Amino acid sequence: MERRDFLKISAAGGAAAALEGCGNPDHQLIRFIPEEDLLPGIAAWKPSICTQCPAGCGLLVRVMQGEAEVVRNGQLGIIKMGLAKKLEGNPNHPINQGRLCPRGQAGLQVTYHPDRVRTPLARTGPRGSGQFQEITWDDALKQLVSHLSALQASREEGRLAFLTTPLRGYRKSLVSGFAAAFKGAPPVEFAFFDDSVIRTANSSSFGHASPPTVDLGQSNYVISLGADFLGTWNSPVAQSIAYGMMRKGRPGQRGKFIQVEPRISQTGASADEWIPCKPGTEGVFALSLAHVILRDKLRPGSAAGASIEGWSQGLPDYAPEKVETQTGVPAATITRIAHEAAANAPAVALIGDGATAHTNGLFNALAVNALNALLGSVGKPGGISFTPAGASQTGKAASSDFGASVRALAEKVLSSPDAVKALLLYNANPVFATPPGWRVREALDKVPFIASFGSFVDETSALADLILPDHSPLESWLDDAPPSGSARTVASLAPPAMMPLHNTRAMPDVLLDVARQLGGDLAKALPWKTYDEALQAAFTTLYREQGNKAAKDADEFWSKAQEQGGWWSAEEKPAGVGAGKASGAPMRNTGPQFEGAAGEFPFHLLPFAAQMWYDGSLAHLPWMQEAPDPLSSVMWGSWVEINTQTAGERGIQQGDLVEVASQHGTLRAPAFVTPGIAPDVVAMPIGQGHANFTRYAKDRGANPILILAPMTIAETGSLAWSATRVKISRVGKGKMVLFGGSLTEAPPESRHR
Amino acid sequence: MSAKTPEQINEDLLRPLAGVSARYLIVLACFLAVVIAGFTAFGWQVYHGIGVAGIRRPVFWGFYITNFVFWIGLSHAGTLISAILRLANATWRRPVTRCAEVITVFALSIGAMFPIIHLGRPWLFFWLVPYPSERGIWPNIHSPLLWDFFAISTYLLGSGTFLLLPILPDLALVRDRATGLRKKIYTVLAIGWRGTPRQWHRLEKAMQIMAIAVIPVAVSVHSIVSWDFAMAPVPMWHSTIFAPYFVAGAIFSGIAALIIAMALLRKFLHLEEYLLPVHFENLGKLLLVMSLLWVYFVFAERLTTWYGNEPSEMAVFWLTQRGSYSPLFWTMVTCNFLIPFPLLAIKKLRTITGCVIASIGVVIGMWLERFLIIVPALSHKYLPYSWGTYRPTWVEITITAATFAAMAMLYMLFSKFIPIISVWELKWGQHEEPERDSVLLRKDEEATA
Amino acid sequence: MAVPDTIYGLFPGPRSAERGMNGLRDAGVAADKIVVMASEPFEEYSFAQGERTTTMGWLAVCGGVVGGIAGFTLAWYTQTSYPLVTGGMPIVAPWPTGIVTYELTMMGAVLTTVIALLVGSRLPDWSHKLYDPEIAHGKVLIGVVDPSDEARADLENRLRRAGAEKVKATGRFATL
Amino acid sequence: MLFKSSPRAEAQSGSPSPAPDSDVFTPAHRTVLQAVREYFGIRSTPVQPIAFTHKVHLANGLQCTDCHVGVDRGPDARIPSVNFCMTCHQVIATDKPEIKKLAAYRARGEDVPWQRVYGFEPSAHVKFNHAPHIRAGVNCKVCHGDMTTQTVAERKVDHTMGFCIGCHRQQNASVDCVTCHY
Amino acid sequence: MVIDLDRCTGCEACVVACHAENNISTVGEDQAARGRAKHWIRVERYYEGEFPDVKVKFMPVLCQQCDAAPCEPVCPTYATHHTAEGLNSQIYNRCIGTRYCANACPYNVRFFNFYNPVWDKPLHLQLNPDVSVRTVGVMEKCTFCVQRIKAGEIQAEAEKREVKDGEIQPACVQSCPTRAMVFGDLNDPQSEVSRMARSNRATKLLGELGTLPKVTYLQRDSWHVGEDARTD
Repeated sequence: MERRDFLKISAAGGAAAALEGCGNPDHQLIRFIPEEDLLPGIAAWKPSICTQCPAGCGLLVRVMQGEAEVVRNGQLGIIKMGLAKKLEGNPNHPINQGRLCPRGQAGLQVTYHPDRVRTPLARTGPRGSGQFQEITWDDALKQLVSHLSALQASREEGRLAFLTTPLRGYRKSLVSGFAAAFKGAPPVEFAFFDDSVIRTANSSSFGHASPPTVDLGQSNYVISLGADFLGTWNSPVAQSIAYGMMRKGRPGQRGKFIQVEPRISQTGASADEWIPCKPGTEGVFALSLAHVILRDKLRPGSAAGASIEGWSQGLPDYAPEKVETQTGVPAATITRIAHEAAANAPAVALIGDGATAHTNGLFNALAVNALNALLGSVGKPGGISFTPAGASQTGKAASSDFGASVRALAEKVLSSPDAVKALLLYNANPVFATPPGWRVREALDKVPFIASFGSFVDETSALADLILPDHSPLESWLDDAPPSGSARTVASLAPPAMMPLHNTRAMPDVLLDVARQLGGDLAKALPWKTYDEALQAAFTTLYREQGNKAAKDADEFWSKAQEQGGWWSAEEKPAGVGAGKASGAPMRNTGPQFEGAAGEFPFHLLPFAAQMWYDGSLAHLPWMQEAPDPLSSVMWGSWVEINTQTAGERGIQQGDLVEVASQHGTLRAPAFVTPGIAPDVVAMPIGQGHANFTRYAKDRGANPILILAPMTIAETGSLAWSATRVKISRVGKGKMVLFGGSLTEAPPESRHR
Repeated sequence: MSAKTPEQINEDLLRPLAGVSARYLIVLACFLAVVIAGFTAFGWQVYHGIGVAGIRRPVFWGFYITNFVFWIGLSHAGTLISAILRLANATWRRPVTRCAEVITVFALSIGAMFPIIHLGRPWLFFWLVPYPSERGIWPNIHSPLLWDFFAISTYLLGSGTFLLLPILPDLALVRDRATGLRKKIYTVLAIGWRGTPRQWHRLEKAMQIMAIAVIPVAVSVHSIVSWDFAMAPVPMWHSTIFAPYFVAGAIFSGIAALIIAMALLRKFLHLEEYLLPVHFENLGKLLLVMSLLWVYFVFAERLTTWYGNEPSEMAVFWLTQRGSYSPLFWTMVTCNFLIPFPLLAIKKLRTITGCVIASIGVVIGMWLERFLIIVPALSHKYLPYSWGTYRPTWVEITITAATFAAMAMLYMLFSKFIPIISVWELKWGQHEEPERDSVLLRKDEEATA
Repeated sequence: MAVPDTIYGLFPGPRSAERGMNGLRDAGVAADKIVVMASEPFEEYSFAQGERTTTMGWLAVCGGVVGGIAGFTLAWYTQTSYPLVTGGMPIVAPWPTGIVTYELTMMGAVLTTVIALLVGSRLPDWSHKLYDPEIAHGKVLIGVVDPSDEARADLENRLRRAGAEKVKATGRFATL
Repeated sequence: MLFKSSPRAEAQSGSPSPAPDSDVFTPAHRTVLQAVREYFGIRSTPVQPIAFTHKVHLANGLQCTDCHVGVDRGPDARIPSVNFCMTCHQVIATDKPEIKKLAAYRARGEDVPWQRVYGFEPSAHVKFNHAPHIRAGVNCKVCHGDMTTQTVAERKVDHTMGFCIGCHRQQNASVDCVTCHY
Repeated sequence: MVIDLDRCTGCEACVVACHAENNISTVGEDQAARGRAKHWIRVERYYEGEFPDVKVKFMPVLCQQCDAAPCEPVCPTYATHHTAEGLNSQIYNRCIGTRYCANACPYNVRFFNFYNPVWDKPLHLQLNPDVSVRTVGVMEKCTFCVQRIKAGEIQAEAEKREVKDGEIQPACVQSCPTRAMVFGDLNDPQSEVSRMARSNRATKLLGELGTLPKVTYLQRDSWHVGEDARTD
């Protein structure tokens, strides 16, 4: 390490860029004429939108004049320009009300990341070798267009695939519009943490294919099943704000909060009670509560359970005593909680993360929906509701016109080699985030042409033949339509907060450009020159829809939206909750399936979203790497959480290197021995173990996804990522960088005599 | 000791100054090499930043401050002891005092370097000195480090002169016997000492005053060093026992160092007839007393902590007693008590060899003690979440080694240029007693006058 | 200054030196004309009894007082000239001020003692003075400064009789 | 970089600039020499690319704030860009050699690489803010000397801590260290 | 400042906000492993009890800006001292790196620059011009975002008015999603902090040491049903 440091320190020449507004005069680099007129040392606050996770928080960006080394027509020089200095929440934004989570604040480092792709790249070495050469935008676009027009020529438009990270708002319409107009296959969205289970459950229970907005703020009793809603699940900032209200926002009222999950998550850590239930039995637990409530007539029975088998009979199979062994939760506890919940209306239950990632995930979700209905907390204050969507936004870009899962895509390619001739890739990283069993990597290798819009070379875009680097979010026109987190209709909008630092172009602009060059229907379907034109058009429609309350004309509406970071409906009016389409026969609990025999693989592997790296897409940010994990306090690496007792039996000490083996592979990581996890469960954060993806994330820690079984949730086809069983063994001393010293406040050393 | 004529004494004690042997030069060179290595390490540290040392959060002080305390402690060998012996007018002190005082001066100068070495920005060390500057801001008198500055400089001045004044007559002696260039040099050094009763008398008087002055200074110095720690609310530091505890420890290690030094001188300068078993015998007894005193202090400290049972203090307590630092702790106890006690308590074993073995143990033990006072306490402060550990790097180790080499080197050089045993004091102890009558005669002369 | 005219004897040891001294006394040589030099103090011998009383002790005390005042002033001034509160302590905190005062008191005392010694014993002084390297060999020098020529012979054999190994003369006597 | 104690001494002490290809930013000195120079407070006087004359501009009735915009609003006084200069010198004194230089810069699409005259060593960690001083009615020449007599700005006033403190004491402004150092 | 532990969820938004605001450099894995990571504010996590009855406690710890700060008198150069406003200031340029203050601090909230900080370009463009970049050998710590305080005061002074309560917010307070942290003037009894500091849940961290911290912690509340709930 001395060495590495030594190099760094002696490379101290970097003392170039100026900190003061008036910078470094005697710089040999030439100084370009500033392109914007800013006063040094005076900060401007510009609205933007956070894209670090799907929550869709509003940002205020602190922009100050600084000096950046930039390339202008091939020459390196220094220019005074507005630079984003800090990200804060946008106080007016209905989702995050001026607050921001750590991941959101680290968004700043995406823009300034040293390993960002700064100019278009064409692959030179073999696929995945990561060998690229810099090319001009003209060449890059020429290549792309030629491939696409080739498809058109050979009437193979259908063999164009678009693989993207989940999109929303007009960006989504643009992409789907592009695919449709090109007559290509519908775009495929991929993210490791997809909420398809919740959406499916909600649409069948309440007729809303979107995650719920939970009104924790007015709730008196919160039961969370596996949902890490204060950390990474759904809309964490909105939920945290509400949580604060629930705890201390109402004088004299302090809601109780119970977390049911096999491993204490960051959210569980804040709970009044942690109830470790056996993995996959969350639904059973919920129904057992329902059973008690029905049995003891604590609440009027409700039709909400229509989709659950045996509901009308009062769920005889779910008597606490019966499910005691199955869930591992004492009957007394279940009964008590049922009574407390019924007595302390409004009470609400929410489910997510691991609980919905079992083969019976949908059942668990439906069970919780039913419980909520029984508790009478659906569509009520202190319960769950749904964010109303402006007709023109999600209506247009409903997930319907989005294609199959990435797994299906892979199968398609593998079955018939030239099913996909060209693939456009946008920020999705399935090579990192799908189990090897899905064989996504092999599939992509078979695709003759891949173009990526990514700003970074990650495991997937490393396979690309062409990289057309996107602007960073702070440099782009942004829009968003968050599906949950607020009781208002939200249409976020933000102009670029700063000028682009590198030779990049916004993905939407590139698509429009390509459309123009390809001409035909495509050009007709996407008539705009630039993305902001498209957005303005869209906002004009939005203005018409919601009537001219907000502004006197569309232009003012448009400019106002830019100033305040979007438009949102004045009054809080949650979407009405329909009965939901009780689809077919009521559901019965098949119980969770796990891969790996309990004998050989005694432990459940529970991957979880790391507070700092989310699904791994943020592992490349130094701040995220160095911020200690809230529970383990690990920095710059990954770890395996093992129960104290279990570790003791296997002679595993804190920090020892442990081998975790499933039927699909093994990985090694240091052990974090904690009382906060069930003895038959080992948990691992997702996000580390990148094969590439910048200097900060590369070859760091281990990636649990690589040993996951390719189990899916039948109804949605999404990955059942907590359905894998593993075995563990100590392999020696490991290196685990902890920020925290002792686990407990009164360690044995400091005990009496 | 067998009476010797002044001539013999001169011969024996001035012999070392005569010339240098090849062996001497080789040994000297080795020490020099280590010292240079030390300076290189320090340069490396300044160049790259103090991060190359092993210190870290929360253990912000490590080897450097350990060495600081250790060397300052060692410096209590000479001046303090010789001052006490002078006042007590213990005649056996005569051959011992100078080699003791030399230890003081060198150990003190070496120790005083560490507060600078351990700085994050050593090039600004002079901000510790109260001097008027255009900024109009001064050092902070409230800080124990400032007290260190004053105490150490006073002690250095005191012990320095305490060493130098009685050297004058010997310099004159060398001057008279030397020839050529050496004569010139020593003539200058002797600043014209002639040995008139006036000079002798004033010298004696001065030494008395110095002896009286230097003892409280020495005590204050190590009290203040201890207050560097006791003034900070760190578990096991913030204790009233520290000042006497440190002073006792200092004298303890000092005597040990003195015994080792004397043994070496005796061997290599062939001073068998001057540094006699009786000297080691007496110093050994002194060492024994200090060892017991040290045990008493450690016991008192531990006992009160254990009864006080303050969680944060207990954490440190157990860490040293049976935790990760326990091996060092018990080694320390062994070196400072279990080994020395029998060696020094049993008359048969209290030989020169015995004393030296005991002393080596004590020096090691006392270094460990300083380390165990500083590091475990810092690594386990109040909030367990911020507990940590400490491992030294090669930089710290090299610099530490260099200081020991420097000590040896300086000592060698000194004994080469100045009689390491005070010749005149020794003669004084030897010369024939006055005749009765002459004394009587003088007496009644005074009566008549 | 030139070497004074002196007649002196070098005595092998203190006893003979004592006798020599008494001899000179009997000859009625004034005490201030007798010079004595030795490589040891010989304090218990009467010939080594130079003027016994010195004020060094008192000087040291005064020096201490001066140093103390200096120390206190320094501490007080440095704390008040740019007053900054630390740890909720008073600007001029008594305890640390006391420590600084104490240390500088001691320093004052030590310094004055050294100075007093040097001044009092006329050091340093490299000028050419009456001296005899023989002293280094343990001889005791006892002599008379600037005796009258007629007394010379008498003095010389008084010294010899007392046991002087050599009797030497400097200055104008040396020429003879 | 012996004494790597101050950020970018070279930034202001007029020594050659760091290699643009260096891939890290650090406050460390680039060379031992620079460290030593700063340690002993040696600052070389800046040489301006264009002999801009404050004298003439002020004589023609311009105010300081006409060019150094924002000085009364924020911490820093703006050094105008070449465009700003050219707004007048499009027409005024276009034949003067210095103005030709100016125009040439503009033509090349470059800004004028003005050298910094004042400004604290970064190691001083001084966060100076012009605006409050101007509101307090401190005349520019108090700290920058009389510009009406200078062509290119010279370091007439030595901004030592003593200088600042002295004035702050007179005006009973705060002399808390954090007033300036943070 | 007041920190309500009943609201804190340990999300560490404050930690990252602090890094972004105060130019705190990341030190990398190896240095972090050697205890050189710098987090002016940290969220301490303590597990209580054994499985299955486990509770977790989060506690954000930052410089407590003690009125009787042990770190201040030990500094030989006045690099850290108390300002008139009651801030525990850290003057980087005056610091010579004795690290004595860090030892004296019972909260271990002081951090040392063991090396010169390094930013891989162009990450340095994110540096906040209002905060100085510390150099090797100097101590640093939470300043309560003194730059924001100064800016607020200068703003108020420019507008000839008093600073409004809640107008000035350190980065951590500003970012906190659950509003667990509140910042204000304790000298003004009407301010929200003063009101909250009077809560019956109010405690001081290691208050028994007599450091008189200026940060008040409101202890976690236990669940109690509506009627007997206490107000604070």
